[in-house]
Amino acid sequence: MLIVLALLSVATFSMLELLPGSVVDAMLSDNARPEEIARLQHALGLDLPMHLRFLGWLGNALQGDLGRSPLSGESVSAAITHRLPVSILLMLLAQVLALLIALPLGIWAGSNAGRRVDRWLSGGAFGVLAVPHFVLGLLLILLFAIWLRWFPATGYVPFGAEPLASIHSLALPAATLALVEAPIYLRLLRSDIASTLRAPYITVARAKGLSERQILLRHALRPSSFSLITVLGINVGHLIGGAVIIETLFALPGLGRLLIEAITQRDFVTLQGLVLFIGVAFVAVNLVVDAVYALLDPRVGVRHAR
Amino acid sequence: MRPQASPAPPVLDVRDLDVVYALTGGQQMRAVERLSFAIGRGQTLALVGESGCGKSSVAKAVMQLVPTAGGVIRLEGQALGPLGGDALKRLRRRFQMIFQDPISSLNPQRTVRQILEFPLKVNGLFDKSESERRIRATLDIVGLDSQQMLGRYPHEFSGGQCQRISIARALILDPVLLVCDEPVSALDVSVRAQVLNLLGELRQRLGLSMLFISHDLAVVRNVADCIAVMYLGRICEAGDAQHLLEHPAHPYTVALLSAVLHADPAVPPRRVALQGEMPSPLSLPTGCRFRTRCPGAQALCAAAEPALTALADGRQVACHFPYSVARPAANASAFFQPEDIAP
Amino acid sequence: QKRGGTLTIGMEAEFSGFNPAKARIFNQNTLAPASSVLETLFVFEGAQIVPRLGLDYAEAPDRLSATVRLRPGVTFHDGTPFNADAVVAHYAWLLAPGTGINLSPIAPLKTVEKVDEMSVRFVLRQPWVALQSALAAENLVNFIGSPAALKNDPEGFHRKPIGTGPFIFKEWQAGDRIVMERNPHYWEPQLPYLERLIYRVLPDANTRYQSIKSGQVDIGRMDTASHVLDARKNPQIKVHEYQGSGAISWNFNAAKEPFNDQRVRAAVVHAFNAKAMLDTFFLGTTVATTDLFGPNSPWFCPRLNWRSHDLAKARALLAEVGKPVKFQLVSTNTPTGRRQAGMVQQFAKEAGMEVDIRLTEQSQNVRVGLSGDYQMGVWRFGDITGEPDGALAYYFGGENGTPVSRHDTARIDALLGKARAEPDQARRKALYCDIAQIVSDEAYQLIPIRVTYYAIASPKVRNLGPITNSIIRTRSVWIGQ
Amino acid sequence: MNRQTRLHDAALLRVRHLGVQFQTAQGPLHALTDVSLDVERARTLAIVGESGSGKSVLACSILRLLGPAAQTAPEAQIFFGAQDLLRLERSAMQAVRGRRIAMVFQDPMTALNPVRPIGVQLAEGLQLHLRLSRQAAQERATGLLAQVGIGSPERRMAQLPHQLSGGMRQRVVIAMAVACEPELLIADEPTTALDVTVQAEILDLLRGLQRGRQMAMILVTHDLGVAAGYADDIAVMYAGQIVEQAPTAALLRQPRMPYTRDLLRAIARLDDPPHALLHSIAGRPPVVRALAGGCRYAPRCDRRTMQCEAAQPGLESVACAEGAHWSTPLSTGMSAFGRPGGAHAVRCWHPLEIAA
Amino acid sequence: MRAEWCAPGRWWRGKPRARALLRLGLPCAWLLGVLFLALAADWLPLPSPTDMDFAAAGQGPGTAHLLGLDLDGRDIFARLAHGARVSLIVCSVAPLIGLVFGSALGLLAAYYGGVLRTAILALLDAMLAFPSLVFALGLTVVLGPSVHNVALALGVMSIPAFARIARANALPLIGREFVLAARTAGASDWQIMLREILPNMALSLLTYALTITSVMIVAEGSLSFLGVGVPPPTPSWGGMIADGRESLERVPHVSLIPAAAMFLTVLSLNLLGDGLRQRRSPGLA
Ligand SMILES: Nc1ncnc2c1ncn2[C@@H]1O[C@H](COP(=O)(O)OP(=O)(O)OP(=O)(O)O)[C@@H](O)[C@H]1O
Ligand SMILES: Nc1ncnc2c1ncn2[C@@H]1O[C@H](COP(=O)(O)OP(=O)(O)OP(=O)(O)O)[C@@H](O)[C@H]1O
Ligand SMILES: [Mg+2]
Ligand SMILES: [Mg+2]
Repeated sequence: MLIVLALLSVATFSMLELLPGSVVDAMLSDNARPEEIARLQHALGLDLPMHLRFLGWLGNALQGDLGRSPLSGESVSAAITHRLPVSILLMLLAQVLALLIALPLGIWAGSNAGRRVDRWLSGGAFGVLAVPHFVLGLLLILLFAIWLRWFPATGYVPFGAEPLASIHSLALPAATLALVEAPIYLRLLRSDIASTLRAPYITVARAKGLSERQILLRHALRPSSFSLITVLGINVGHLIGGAVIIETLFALPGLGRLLIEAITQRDFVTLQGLVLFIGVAFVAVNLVVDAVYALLDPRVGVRHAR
Repeated sequence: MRPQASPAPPVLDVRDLDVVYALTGGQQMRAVERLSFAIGRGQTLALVGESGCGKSSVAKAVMQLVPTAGGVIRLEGQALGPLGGDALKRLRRRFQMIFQDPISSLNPQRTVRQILEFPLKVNGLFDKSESERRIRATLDIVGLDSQQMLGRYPHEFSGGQCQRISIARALILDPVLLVCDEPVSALDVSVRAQVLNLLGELRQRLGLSMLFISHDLAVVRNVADCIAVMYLGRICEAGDAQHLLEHPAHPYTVALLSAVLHADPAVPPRRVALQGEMPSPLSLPTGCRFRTRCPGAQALCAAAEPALTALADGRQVACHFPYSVARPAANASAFFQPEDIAP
Repeated sequence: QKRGGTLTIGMEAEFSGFNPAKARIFNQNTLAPASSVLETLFVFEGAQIVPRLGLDYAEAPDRLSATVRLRPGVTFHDGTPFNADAVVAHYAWLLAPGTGINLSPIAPLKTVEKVDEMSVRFVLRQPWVALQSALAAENLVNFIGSPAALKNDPEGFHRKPIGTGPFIFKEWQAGDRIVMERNPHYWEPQLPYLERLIYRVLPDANTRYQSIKSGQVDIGRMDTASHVLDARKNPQIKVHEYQGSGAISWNFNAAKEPFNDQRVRAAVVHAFNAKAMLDTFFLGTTVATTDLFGPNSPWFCPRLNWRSHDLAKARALLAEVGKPVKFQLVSTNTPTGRRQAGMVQQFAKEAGMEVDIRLTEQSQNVRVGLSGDYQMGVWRFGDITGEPDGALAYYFGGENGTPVSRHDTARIDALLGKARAEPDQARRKALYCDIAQIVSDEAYQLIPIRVTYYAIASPKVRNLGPITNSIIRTRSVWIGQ
Repeated sequence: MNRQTRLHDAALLRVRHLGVQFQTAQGPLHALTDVSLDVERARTLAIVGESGSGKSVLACSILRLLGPAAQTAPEAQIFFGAQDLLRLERSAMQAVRGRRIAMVFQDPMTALNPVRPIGVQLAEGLQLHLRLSRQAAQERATGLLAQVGIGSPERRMAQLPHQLSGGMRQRVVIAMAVACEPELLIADEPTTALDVTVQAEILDLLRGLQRGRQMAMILVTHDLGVAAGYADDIAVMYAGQIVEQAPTAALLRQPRMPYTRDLLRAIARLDDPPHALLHSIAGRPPVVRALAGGCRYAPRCDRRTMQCEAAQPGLESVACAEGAHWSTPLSTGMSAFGRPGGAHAVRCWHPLEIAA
Repeated sequence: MRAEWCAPGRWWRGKPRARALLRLGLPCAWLLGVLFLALAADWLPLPSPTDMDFAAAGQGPGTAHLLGLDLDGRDIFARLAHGARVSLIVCSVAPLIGLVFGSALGLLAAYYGGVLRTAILALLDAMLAFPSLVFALGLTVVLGPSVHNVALALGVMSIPAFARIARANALPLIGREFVLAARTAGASDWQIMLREILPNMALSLLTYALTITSVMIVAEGSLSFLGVGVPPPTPSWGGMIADGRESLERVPHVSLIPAAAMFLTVLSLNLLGDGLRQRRSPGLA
């Protein structure tokens, strides 16, 4: 885990070194002069050699100080804590929605593998999968925000203030994400259920006289959920770092937007801190996923290909 | 007992073999412990024992597929352990292995011709026309029709045919030693007979030595010259096949024999029931490792582990209270090293 | 009943902060919220300069200084009184050496002295008729913030400016929103009407438009033609527009091949089919340029010989040049930047020139311009509200360093110097028109199309002043039913 | 065993003309053809045959556990008591499964759900069929574990399958099968995956349970040794058909079908001399794609004639080894099984002669 | 012989051939069509994809221009054809990069233990944890936006997924006896990996590559949407959708036609991949 984080921060740092331009460009006025550039660079410590800057940054990061954005003057950790709730809430809503769609349909399709239901569901899943999410989001906005006016097109109401309004404000972006991910979950669950249903112990359960429904829910679902959980874990890990396109489309102040702004403005302090945070979050989520595996599959020593 | 007084060293000579597996979590498991045996030219040694007692581990250690934790393995006098990389690779053609699952041991993506060519290519013996001849000849030996076989894929064949192909693959390199890890366990009775007959024929025709692993005593009886019975990583009894089967001395061997079912209702089952389950190799019982299941276990058994000692008839038994030997062996086995035999 | 209510304004980009030492002083996007919190001494209302924190302006006879009387009874939001000390401190801080603050809008200013408790004197290095106009320009240099706050906590001021304005800055959630609340002690008693202001960052034009349409946002700047057209058809939405002297512009790097040749520059200008772009890109929402300043500006020069689309002339000029012309166009990677670049490419192709396109990010565009690492680049020509001196010096003069187009500035500098000391407005205007003529003749820049600033708002938004310089001003806005 | 009481009972399970075909990518595959057999209370019928001969399909089709790719011949009947299982409603079939007919599968490694404690899996059937409370079911399950010879059953209840050895797992599977005291137990190769020593224990266990409960049992195996030791009657299957069936002693001592004889000869015996040449059967069993044709064993049979290749023999009763005892062909209805001395039926045009 | 075989209550529904044709034939036909357009775009009598007809900008589908003109008056059909080339390059090069490097890493991590495996797994985890968009943006900014750099960025991003699949497929194969057999024949690690293991996982990897291909087309669109896709005037489907979306209500066809093309292509690829997965011959592991 530590190796992963170390690799991550070195990778970020060196990638940022390669990016042309620096935050100074974004800070300075249009008619800045070379002396000003030099002065600002010095003030920000950008003229130090790379390894010194990296070590300095690392030292601070280890003490929990991710630095302060030279642009907005906001400390990176504050920026992250401001935006994290949005990303997390969006992620949670989207995953819950996606699972609400994918679980029943996946079970249904998986237990009817090869039949008409399955073919239609799979076809439908592929159909949804084939729509790029920016198009999907746009269609949802047109339909639900402009024509039907059921949900707001953009914006975010903080959860702490009004939980319901907050969820309402995130409904469309969450639905877009969910629609993008549900087909993937559905396909995974479908094929795992279908193959689990071929396992001998399912025949044993049938021979015991259990009904198909009992078999599906008691015997087949749990052993079939591993790939789903792996992918769910990866998605959750990624979404904690924000859903860039969805956040852009729906103007949500999540980490994804912070990320993309930090890149375009060459705000390397923020970017570096953010990538590190996302890496830690990803690793943490995967630890949780491992724990969930252990819960679902108590066999010791069984390692799932993560 | 002396080995048959011949100057040539035994084909395979295993001394004090230890195989240790590192388990996840830093634990170590001794799958094979201080195991010694030797196989002379043209001779077949059968290794029998319960599932998980370490038979395959021995085979793999002999084949240098798992690292050995101790002991020496000599092939025709040459120690394999110290040989590294290329030297070992060159020597590999002298000993070959046949696996239990005939289908799984053939690469499903390769034709029979590719499967048989591969060992030649790897060993730099490949030569277009010569190899073709050799492949056909080998297929002939294992009783397959080369005309029809060569271009086809393994999944088009039955289990027996697949097992013949894998025997052919082993034979194509002209080995002196064939290690067979349960080569017939996965086969049907009718096919099993074909393969056993084939192995017997090869032994006679090519003078092959074999390490034959099985848990089926009837099969072992058919192929083996001598037998080593393993229990939990150690040999508990070893000796001449016929003698051992007729007059088992170790209670475990007795139990094993009594469990054989006869396809003849006239033979009454005379089972010696073993108690309990095989203990975990990770936490062996004190003293004799068989005592937890032994019907005749006594206080001494829990206190001291019996050494593998030779009985009067030349058989070796690791038991404090072996069954009495009814009559002396006519031709006592001589494949066990003198060192192992207590005076 | 005008009082009360919340106004939500959709902004085009994240704010860059409010401390002039750390931020871009001209960033319109930042200036909009700044103008609700901070105030200048004077301000333009249309073309008229009106007093704000200053009461009146008296120029000394030698025109080397001017005295400004200050508005009494004003306090900053943090309680600091607004007086001569505050103004002097503000300018002393700005003018101190080594701050790195971009002082070009007030370049001729030497010092500011306290005359008495409520008046200050601006001392100049050279006669400058445009001083009052310069002080009335809304930019971070002229906004007077609480000197105590600026000095004690410049970082805090950057994130949370403290001024005298109608609204008190509450918080800035980077990348999301700025929230302000009514200043109950504002010096103009009935103002402001609004209780609360929210500036939301909605960079994606489409998202911004949809937010206005669906009512999450009350007002926002829009410049995408299709949105403006759509909004015009929509009875739920009101379209506010203002046309000043702002223009779409591209500049040529006169220091590099092939644009060191005036004929090539002129050829590109003539190749540019403004009508086509107006029809397809702007869909008739704006007009072509006929001079530098625009028909609504007091500086409009009606009799200028302004280069415009003339394919024959472009081809003739290219024939004269004799060799094939090929160049790279640097554009921003926004949808607008990409589309416009594609069109320029097409225009050049029609005239027989070959163009390839390099896209950069918006923030890099400045660096590209400054470093001179380009042949033709996207620039912009801002709205000139008052005296054009500062803007012209910046775009075409050489006194504050080489202009981006890197042309020979001698003639223009001379004219600018003359105009600066010329008190008569009509004659000044003639001088500026001369400059405009030179710009067109020499084709330093391609300035083909005026910008019309649009704001799209819910009809509830009342009393919105002109959106000069694309700033939505909130001081006197109220929300109707 | 009391043969007198059974004498007049109708057989518990009567399978008639059972045919099963699979739709495969290469076309239909006839896994079973015209299989008829009877199983009586408290008796064990062993079904032996080579791999792929249709033993498992037969076992599964009794409980209707074959997947959707399988189709049953329309004229097939499987009478269990008075019910035709093939024509039962789904829910009625579910009530039969596990309650009246139970099954033990070949591989104890895969027959248990790897992620559920064995106690739960054991109690499941009890709760379902006997409507026991959770508590009662758990207690009953613990008792069952003890009955099948698992030490400290309370502790084992909470364990997962992977924590048990193969032999123990098979015991759990057996406990699961006999939990609701079924009338018929179908054991599909219950010991093939196990060790020799364990195999005998498991078979003994099964026999003990069967006797205790007067269960009928179908023991599917490919090991004639197992059949010899534990079955009352044996049916030999070849390529989807029953080719010979008889009481154990009669069949093993005096096989009438050449295939059975060849099979018996191919077995290595402990009392054979070392390196003895075993009899092997050349060729391999056919994959039955079409129903027409002659005797399915004909291509490998050393006694084949023109007739064998032309027409298929029916399963006819023949003289029993112990005494000449003729009976009506099975296909006409009444069972000839269970009589003293038993009946011997064989599907062969030229049955082997009875040795003198 | 017997005519009606059936399970009680169930009748066989007839040959699945027609349905298979529909499921595999149509996608194949569409993909071949797209491929043909992309390859032959230069030689077909199509209008130039970059020439702007300002007078007719935004014209809907009609006889003069089959699929209409875009906002700048460029022929949409011609742009689709040329844009297919970008999509084609991106969706063939990117999975190829992922396939080659991902399988290599996955195979190595499965085959070898110890430090190498730990290192590879850490590297893959780090790649997975690195926000993919930052990477794509960074790469296209550093190397400049071009078709090849977009493909490179997307390809590198797909490496971890391929590596996982490769490892998951290789792990059981490595324990298979034919691998041991090759070892006993004296084969080197390389020979075993390349000759014995790789061919046996090829099918699953290729099937996955087909699925990933469709993901790549969409991903290219997303990059265009964020402004770091292929630079103008080269048309790309994602760019075309993004360009037209502001005028979605005014001239919907400008965005919807390329969106439909992308939809059909992605759908076809998915259906094809699914079809292949199901058709796997039973003899192959
Ligand atoms: N790679 C390995 N890592 C850890 N433990 C192993 C490994 N291979 C085998 N073992 C363990 O070593 C012991 C001996 O295994 P081995 O395969 O040699 O037994 P066997 O006698 O061949 O059994 P079987 O009859 O089931 O094939 C077993 O307990 C097994 O679990
Ligand atoms: N689901 C299925 N689809 C297609 N064919 C099947 C299916 N199940 C079984 N078969 C075929 O039916 C025939 C009989 O199979 P069955 O499993 O009954 O054999 P078996 O006698 O139990 O063999 P084994 O000893 O290997 O278990 C075989 O040819 C097999 O290929
Ligand atoms: Mg083994
Ligand atoms: Mg079976």
